[in-house]
Formats: sequence, C-alpha cells, structure tokens
Amino acid sequence: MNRIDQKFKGDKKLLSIYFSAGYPNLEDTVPVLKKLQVAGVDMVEIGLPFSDPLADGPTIQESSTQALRNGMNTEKLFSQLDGIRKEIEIPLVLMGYFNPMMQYGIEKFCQRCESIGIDGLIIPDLPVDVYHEHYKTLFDQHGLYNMFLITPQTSDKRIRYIDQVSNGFIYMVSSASVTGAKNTFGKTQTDYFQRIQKMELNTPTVVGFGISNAETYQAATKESRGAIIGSAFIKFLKEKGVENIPEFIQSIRD
Amino acid sequence: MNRIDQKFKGDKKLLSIYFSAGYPNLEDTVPVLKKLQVAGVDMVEIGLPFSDPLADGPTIQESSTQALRNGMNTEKLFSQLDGIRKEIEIPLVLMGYFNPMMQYGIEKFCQRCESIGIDGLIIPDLPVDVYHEHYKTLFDQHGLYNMFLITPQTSDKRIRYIDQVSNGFIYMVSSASVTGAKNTFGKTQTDYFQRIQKMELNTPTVVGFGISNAETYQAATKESRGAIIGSAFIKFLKEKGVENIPEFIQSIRD
Amino acid sequence: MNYNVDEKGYYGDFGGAYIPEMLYPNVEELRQNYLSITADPDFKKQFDELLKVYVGRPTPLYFAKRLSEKYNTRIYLKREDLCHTGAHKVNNTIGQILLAQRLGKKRIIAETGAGQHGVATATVCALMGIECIVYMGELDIKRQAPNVARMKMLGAEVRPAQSGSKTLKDATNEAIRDWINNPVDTHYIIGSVVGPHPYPDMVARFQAVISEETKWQLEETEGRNYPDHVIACVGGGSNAAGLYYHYLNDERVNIITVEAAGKGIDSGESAATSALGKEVIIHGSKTLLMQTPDGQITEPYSISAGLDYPGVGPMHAHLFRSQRAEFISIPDQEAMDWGLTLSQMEGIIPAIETAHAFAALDARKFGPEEVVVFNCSGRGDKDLDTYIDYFKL
Amino acid sequence: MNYNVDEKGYYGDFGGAYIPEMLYPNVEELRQNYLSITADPDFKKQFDELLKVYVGRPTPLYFAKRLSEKYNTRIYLKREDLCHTGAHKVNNTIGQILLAQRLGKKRIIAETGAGQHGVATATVCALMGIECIVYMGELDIKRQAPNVARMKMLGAEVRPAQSGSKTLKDATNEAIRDWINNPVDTHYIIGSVVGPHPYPDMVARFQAVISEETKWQLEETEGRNYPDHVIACVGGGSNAAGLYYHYLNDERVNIITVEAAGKGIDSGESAATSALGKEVIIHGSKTLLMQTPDGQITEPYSISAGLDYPGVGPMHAHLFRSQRAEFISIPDQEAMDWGLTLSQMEGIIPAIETAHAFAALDARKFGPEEVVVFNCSGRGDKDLDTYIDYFKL
Ligand SMILES: Cc1ncc(COP(=O)(O)O)c(C=O)c1O
Ligand SMILES: Cc1ncc(COP(=O)(O)O)c(C=O)c1O
Repeated sequence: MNRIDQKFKGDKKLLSIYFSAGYPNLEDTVPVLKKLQVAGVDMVEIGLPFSDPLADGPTIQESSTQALRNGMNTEKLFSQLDGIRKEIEIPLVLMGYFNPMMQYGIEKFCQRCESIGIDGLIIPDLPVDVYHEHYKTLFDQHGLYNMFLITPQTSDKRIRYIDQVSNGFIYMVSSASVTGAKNTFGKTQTDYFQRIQKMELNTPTVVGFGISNAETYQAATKESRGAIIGSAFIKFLKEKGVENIPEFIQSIRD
Repeated sequence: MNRIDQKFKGDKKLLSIYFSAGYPNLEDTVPVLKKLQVAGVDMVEIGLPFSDPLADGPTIQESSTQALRNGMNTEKLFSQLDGIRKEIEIPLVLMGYFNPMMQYGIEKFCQRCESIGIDGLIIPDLPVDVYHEHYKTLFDQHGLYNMFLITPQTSDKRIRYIDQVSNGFIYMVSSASVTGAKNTFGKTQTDYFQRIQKMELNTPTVVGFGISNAETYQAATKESRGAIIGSAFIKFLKEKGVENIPEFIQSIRD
Repeated sequence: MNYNVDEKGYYGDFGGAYIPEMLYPNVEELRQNYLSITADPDFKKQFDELLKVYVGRPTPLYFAKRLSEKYNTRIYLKREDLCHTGAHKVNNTIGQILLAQRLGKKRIIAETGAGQHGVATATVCALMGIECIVYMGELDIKRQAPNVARMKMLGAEVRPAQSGSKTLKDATNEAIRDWINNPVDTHYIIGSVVGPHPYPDMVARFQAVISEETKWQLEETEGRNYPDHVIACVGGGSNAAGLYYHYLNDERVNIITVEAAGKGIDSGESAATSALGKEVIIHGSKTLLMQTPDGQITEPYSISAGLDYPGVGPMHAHLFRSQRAEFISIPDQEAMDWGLTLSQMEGIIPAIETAHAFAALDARKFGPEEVVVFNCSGRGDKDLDTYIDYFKL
Repeated sequence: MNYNVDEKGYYGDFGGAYIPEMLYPNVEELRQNYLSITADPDFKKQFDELLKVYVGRPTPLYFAKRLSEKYNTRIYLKREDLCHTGAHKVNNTIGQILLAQRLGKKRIIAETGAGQHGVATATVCALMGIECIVYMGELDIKRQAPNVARMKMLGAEVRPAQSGSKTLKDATNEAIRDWINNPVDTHYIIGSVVGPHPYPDMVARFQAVISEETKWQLEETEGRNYPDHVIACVGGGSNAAGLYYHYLNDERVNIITVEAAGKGIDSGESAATSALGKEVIIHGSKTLLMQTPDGQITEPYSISAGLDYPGVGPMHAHLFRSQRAEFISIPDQEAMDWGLTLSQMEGIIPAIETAHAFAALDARKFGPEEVVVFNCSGRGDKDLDTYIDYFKL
C-alpha cells in the first residue's frame, strides 16, 4: 500500500511540509528531511526548483532561484535521494513544474522516483485532463500517485472529476492565489472548506497555501484531513536554519 | 538734382561702401561716414539693422545683430544723422528691411530721410512691383530714390521693367547669393556683367555682393559704373577699427 | 466675404510676396506653375495614391465617446496623429516633393522647429531619393534630439542655424539664404502656411485634404457634411488651414483657433500672435507677428516647439482681423493638463501642440447637439521627454 | 495538412493549456466563450468600427518602389507601423478589451517587454475607462523609459517584475500570478500568440485582420489575392500569425519567418528559437523554447526588446516542425543595418523587430515577377535611442 494511503488511515490530522530541494544550501535536502521526520511531520513535499515557478509566491520563488543557483537540478536531486528510504519512512512527494520532468524524460523520471521510493507527485501545470489521457498509466505502472489542486473557484463538477482521477489526496488551495503565508483565514475560506467537506469526496483533502501558524493550521484541518505549510517554513529555514526545524513544527502543533 | 545722379555723371568708376549703422560701437556711425568721405569713397550705404536679415550672409548678419545689441534702432539712427549734411557731401543711401520702416510709418520715415538729406533707399524685401504700385509716389514726393537689385537669374524682361521703374542706379548682385566677400569672379559672373552691359539700360549699374579686393573691384567695374563693398569692409572694420579706414579704401583703389 | 487667397496672393490685407529680388525667379516659377501642376490629373493621381498607401489616408474621423459625454456635446477628432511620421505635416511635404520633381529640382531644403516638418521632409526625400538639407536652430537641435536622430536615420543633413536666437525663426532665415544661394536646382519646402505667396495657398491646398475627408466622413456619421465648430491649434497655421479649408466660406461653421500663451499673454514669454501681434512683414509675407515697437521680430515662447513661432500665416491673420475665426490663447499649463486628459480619457497621447486645441473645451461652452471637430494634428511621441519632465512620470 | 488550431487547442504537437488548476476557471471561461462572443455580429461591428476609426485600419499595403527595383522583385509593405500606438499589437488589445467587457471584467492586467503591448493595453483601457496594471521586468523598465512614460500618461500602473532575470519572461510570470490571485474580476490580455489555449488562437484571430486586408489589397493592385511570399519577424509570433493567417493552408504562398539571432546563434546570446529551441512547456503551452538541458528556461538575447523572448507561440512551432514555414535567424547587426536601409530607401524608420524581417532580402533570392509581402509590424520611434547609440547619430 502506498505510504500516502497508509498515512490517511484513521482520523489523525496530518501536517505536511513543503521545501525547495537544495535550499538553503545545495546539500541541505537530506538533512532537512531527517529533521522533519524527527520533528514528527507526517509527510513532505520536496520542491524540484524551476526557473519560472508561476504558481508560486515570492518566498518559494526566491528559494527556488537560490536552489538553482546552488546547483540543484533533477539529476542532482535524485542522487541526493538515492538510498533515502534507509532513513526516511514518511511519505515523500515531489512537487515541481512539468517542463524539467519532460526534459528529463517522463518515463525515466518515473523509474527514478520508483527506485528511490517517492510516493507521489504534485505538478501544478499538468492539468488533470492531460494527465488522465497521457500519463496516468505510466504513473500507475511505477506506483506513483499524482495529486491535484482544487480552488474556491473550481466547480463541483470538476471537483468530482478530479476526485475520480485522483489518488492520495486532493490539494485544496485555501484561496485562489499563489503560495504565500497568511495569518488568518476569512469567512470565504471556511465556507469553502465546509462546502468541500459536505461533498464527501472519496479522496481525502489537504489544505495548502496560506498556512503559517497554529491558528491557520487549526482552521485548515477542521474540515480537512491535513495541511501543507510551505512559505512560512521556508522563511523560518532562512532565518533559523536547519538545526531549529523542530521549534517550527512545535509552534504549529501546540 | 539728386546727389546720386550727380555722381554718375561722367565716366568715373565709383566705389561705394556698405556698413551697419551703430557698428562696431553705437556711436561709430558718424565717425565711419566721415572717414569714408575723407578716404575718397563715392557713396555710402548705411545699413539699418534688422533682427532677421535674410538676404545677408554671416558677416553682415553678425554686424547687424551687434548693432542691435549696441542699442541701434530707427529713431536712434535718424538722430545720429541729424545735421550730417553739414559735414558729409557724398550720396547717402539707407539700406534696410521693410519691416522696421513700416513700423516706423513709411510716410514719417520718408519725411525724416528727406529732412536729413538721405538720397535713396535700398530695401531688399520690398519687391519692385509693390513699390511701384504703393510707394513710388510717396518716395518721389520726398525726393528719395529707391534702388533695386537684379541677379544673374533675373530675366531680360524683368530687368527692362526694373530699369524703367528705377532711378539712381541698379544694384547688380554679382551672383545669385547672399552677401559675403569672395576673392575672384568666375566666367559666369563676367558673362553676366557683359550681358547686362549689352542691354544698354537707362539706369547705371553698380555691382555688389562678393567684392573684397582690388581684383574683384576691377573686374566688377569693367562692365559697370561702380561697385559696392560690404562684408569685406565690415571685416576690416572689426579687425582694424575706424581709424584705419583709409588703408582699406586705398587697397581697393590702387 | 471670401476667405480664400486672391489673385495677387493676399488674404484681405495680408499675404503677398515680400521677397528679395534674388528669390524672385524661384518664387515666380512656383507661382506660375503650382496651380497648373497640382491640377494635372497625373499629379493628382500620384498625390492621392501616396497619401493613401504611404501616409495612410484617409485618417479616421473618430467620435470621442468619453470626452463627448463629459462635455455633453458631440466631439470628433480628425486623426492626423495617425499619419506616417506622426503629424499632418507630411500631407504638405508629399505634395511639395511631387511638385519639386516636376519642376526638375534635384535638391530639397527645409526649416524645422520641433523637427516634425524636418522629419516629414527628410521622409519624402528618402522616398524619392533626393538630397535633403534641413536647417534647424542650434538650440532646437539640442531640445529635440529624437527628431534630429530621425532625420539623420532618413539620410538628411541637419544644418544648425547659429544666428539670432538659434530657433525656428533663424532656421527659416538660413533656409531662405540657402535658397538664394542655390536658385536653380533647389526647392525650398516650407512647413506651414507662411512665407511668400504662393506658399501659404499651396500648403493650405495640400493640407485641404483634411477637411475634404472630414466632409464625407461627417456625412457618413452625422448625415450632414459640416460641423458646427472646427477647432485647431495654430503655430504657422497649416493644420488649422487644412481643417478649415472647405469650410472657410461656409458661415454655418464656426472657426476656433487656439494659439499658445506660453507662460501667459502678459508674461513676455508667449506665442500669442493674435493678442500680441502686429502687422508685419516677415519671411516674405505681410501678416501678424510679435515684434518690438521698433519692428524687430520678438522671440516667441511656448512649451510646445511647434507653436513656438512668432507669427501666424496670412490666412489666419485675415481670419482674425475679419473676426471670421475666434482666437483663444492657452497657457502651457492648461495645454499640458489636456495632454494628460486626452491620454487618460481616450487613449490618445497628443502632441503638445495638439493638446492646446482641446483646451477650447474649457474656454467655451458647446451645446449637446452641436458637432465639434478637433484637429488631432499630431501624436505626442516626440514630446515624451517634456511630458516626463513636467509630470514627473 | 491543416495549420489552424484543432479542437483541443493544438497545432500539431504544440499548444494545449498547461495551466495550474487555479487558472482553470479563467482560461476555461475564455475557451468556452471566445468563439461565440467574437462571432457575435454586435462584437464584430464594434471591433471593426474601432479598428477603423480608432486604430486607423485598413493599414495600407504599400508597394516599395525603390526597394523593389534594387532587389528586382515586387515588394509590398503591410503598414502596421501606421496603427495607433505604433505597431500591430493594438489589433489584439482592441479585440481583447471588447471580450473582457462582455465577460464583465473590471480590471485588466498585461505583461510587456519592449512596452509596445503594454502601451497598446493601457491605450484600450483608457479608451474604455477600465483599470489597467502592466507587469514589466525591472530591467526593461529602465531600458524602455519612453514606453513606461506612455503607459503612465495613459493612466496605467506599471508594476516592476523583480524576480528571475527581470525581463519579459518574468513579467509574464508575474502577470499570471496576479491572475491567479484575482480570478473573478480580472482579464489577462496576453500580447502575443503564446500562453494556454485559447490565447494563441484568439490573438491570431484578432491579428488575422492583417491578412484579411492584404487579400483584397493585393487583388486591387496585383489582380490576385495572394502573394508568393509572406515574411514577418517573430518574437512570440503575433504579427506573423496575423500576416499568415488567411494563407496558412494556401500552399501557393511561401512563408518565411525571421527570428533574432542576437549576437549570433552560437554566441549564447540569441533568441533563435527554431535553431536552438526544444519542445517545452512554458507559460501554459507546449512549444519551442530555448532552455538548459535540465529544462530551465534560458534568458534570451536580442538588441530588439520585442524579439527578446525565449520561445515562439505553438502555431509557429508547428509551422517550423512541419516545414510549412522557412525560418531565418538574423543577427543584431544585419537587423540594425536594415533599419537604416529602409529609412533611407523608403522613408520608413522601422521598429528594430520589423527590421529583422527585411534581412530576408539578403538571405533569399526572389524572382522579378514574384510578389513578396513584408509585415511592417511597427515603427522605430520607440527604438530611436538604440539607433542613436548604435549608429552614433
Ligand atoms: C503636431 C503639430 N501640430 C501643430 C503644429 C503647428 O504647425 P501648424 O500651425 O503649421 O499646423 C506642429 C508643428 O510642428 C505640429 O508638429
Ligand atoms: C513592432 C513589433 N514587431 C514585432 C514584435 C514581436 O511580437 P510578435 O512576434 O508577437 O509580433 C513586437 C513586440 O513588441 C513589436 O513591437
């Protein structure tokens, strides 16, 4: 059974962390993963940096640019992750834009993911329809899940379609916006969370974008199975360094 | 009899000098006149300076601008010339553009000229036809001659017309060009001088524009009754001053 | 009353050809030929064709919706700003270059202030492969660098006028001097309805295409071929002459002419010819011009280089004197503000010259059913530096 | 073969809509409505009317006599340089603003490189009284000061893109981010035939007026409504798409596309997409783009800001791949020289983008009876500083 599915068994609210591979320093990828596992996060999204991350806000953009400058690239990330399953047990999701994957060769990309023990992918600019038609079979062959985003603007009909194609979880974008930390959620967000809740989807939902502290984490997980923190974590990483990661995780969970 | 006509009696080749009133210094107008008479020139054109002397080359333009800066204007010139006939006997011609005269009032302008003892006018931008129709009667009443220009491009027909309207002399522009000193005349010029000579006009002709030294003076007066020097004289005046005027005149006549 | 030129080249008291004899053959050659040449079907065909395929005519008559709503009247813009090279000036240079060719001329000279006429002249010379020399005041060369560059790109020689105040007036003097010195092979393309007869009439006829088009365009949109008001800015007066031409003797059409008041009519720094001008002879014709009591020509001032001319052409002097046209003087500041207003309300950045004309909307009231046609004489690209400086953009 | 877009938004292998889910509703709304809205007689009427009275269409098809003689062939210039705001870009922004109005949008965003599309967008927003935000790379803001000033004059807000290389590519990213953040009330006016379906097709249709006019204009002058060759420069490819549109499936017409080789194809500083590009997904579609082996997008280089884009739209990727179009890469120097040549031979100072196209005359031979239509996509006013620097004018 895919590690992601295992995680979603039971009722526990999950905390997932996003960070850019090779940030703050090229060789920080694995140390960050280890710290996160130790600190008790449930899942990690490892960002494969891209020159033009158009769905991301300034914080992730910057970390992405820095990672590229540090020398991060697809092959480098795979080599860093080779053997990672000896040490890391939590689900690992690669999150990146489609172009670098396409250039690497999708099939080869999937093979490498499988051999490393990656559980799934989030590819913001690969629409569900294209995935469904062209890539799902391949991903399935390699035991890779592909997670899709939905937003407050996504129609019920489309959400049902995504629910049907999805495995793992559905990534609920908190508001129609690029990534970036916010301090609270407004009524629009909570209405939206409730609306989705009421749809009783097959796939569990996880909220992402705009989660930065215990308050937003609480709000987000009230009507969903978990939350993903990106920008707020990266800011912390930049200021406090890899060593202090547990401090951040604690501040969210307390 | 007008002093100009008197001068043209006989066969003597005449030398006429042009200078800008109020140049090099505002009060130089009368001293220059006196020096010129003493040095033996036959006639003088006194330039009434204008802001936009479009028929003049750079030398006369500059002296004109300088004179204006010195404070020269129509009334000032008349007041400088008041009583001049006590000292100066040679013909005096005012040369200027039509606008300042018009602003002064043409009739008043003619009266002042008459009372001072001016013999004639040269107004480059008052065409012969307009003069003939509108101003000739007035000029005649005040005993003022008006002299016209002809150029190598002027048709025989028009020269005959000008000859008919003219009194005093016809101002033969040596070449179709603005004023300015040249060193020699070419074949075009001499052909032109000869052509006019052969027309046997009623009015005597005087050559102007481009006469700068004994050689061009000789050439110009070979087929005409005289020559007018402007730019070359002004350059001399600027360099050597009023005192040395006789030196310049001698250099031309020798 | 007839507001066209008479046989002798006069508009009422104004006009004529007050030229030195040295220019007589050139000007006379033009005078004798300009009507017959321009009436020749072959000439007309070539002129019309070039206006169409090269200049981009007809220029649209654009109904300015938002402006009309705001001022509660019916405002049209005659879009000369869309002409090749950016202003109405090229209508005239196309006409004159064709004329010059037919007169066998091999060399073109022109004067320019803001550089628009210089560019328009350099353009038609490039088009025909004819040598082109443009005189431009040394000061203007510095102020209007982009247009100087355009002329050079087009292969013209730009000669600095270093005399006098080193601006348009002096460039004109230099061009005339050049013509005097080159009487046989050279044609002088004057850029506005100024200079000795036949220039004012000739230039007005070439620009008359503006009102010729306006007539049928209004017929299409308003069902009548005349407006209630025509409004134009006036430097020398060529764009105004073009817009008024076919309406000059049509008394149903009110004429409003806008001149530049610079820093204010009484500031000593303006180009408000009607308010300050006197009858004058300059650059070959009798007209209204700013001058000293002594008859020396005064340096004008306007923030707009194209209106920075001390006089108006004789047609406009006559329209003013006879009260056929109403004259309004607009200071720099109002004109600049109108540059911004037109940009933001209609998406058209006008030349600063052009912007002056629109200030008539504040100076005058127009009825809701009245049709008001503005000549949008040129675009503001050439004026960007001035706008940037002025509005701190 | 059919070279138009297919039902799924592809040109052969290229195109599609590779967009984040956050953009799905916006893009889907467009996709579902663009054909019906633009086919609506009311829309068509308003679009045609604005192109006529505001933009100044039809733009002339000008027979370039001197150039034709020199190259011994029949050269026509489609004069998009005469369009309001100075280039073909405005055809598209007029279409999109009308569409945005019908979709009830209250706010417009756009990206711009050289500033031409930004100016064209700011212009139509001023015309309609709609808020306008233009994203522009911080570096480009410095390089293209006059166009920044024009946008501000027109009331638009110019927001600097400070990420990445601070040029067009990044401005596009920022605009997309803005759209993601404002999915309901905002329409994103893309400036070329790039981006997710339906943008490439929609922009191509708005620009198609260029070849639509060319057809009847050629019929008038040549007695046949197609040329032997159509030639255009390509940045994203909108002016080329416009000129080719009605000839795409007419095999009698040869297509020549000119891209910018910058300092040379092998210099590492170029924008020669066909020579260097690979299949890529960027800005929402699959196309040809310059990138690293690792799939990161490469910064392009061209002296011409409008061609300084690392890819071409999917239509052009397909025309290249299928060999329907012949691609030529022209280095800066040749393009600049052509800017001067066109100025001096035809009196038309072209945009540097446009100048690239003409270099095809040196790269290719054309027969004396062949009809060659160039898209004269824009005028060089915006490029004067570059010309001045380059030629030391
Ligand atoms: C756009 C524009 N409008 C008006 C003028 C003023 O000239 P005129 O009065 O001859 O139309 C100029 C002169 O350069 C100009 O460029
Ligand atoms: C005049 C001109 N031509 C061409 C282009 C290139 O764009 P496209 O390839 O979309 O026509 C631009 C872009 O700014 C331009 O301004």
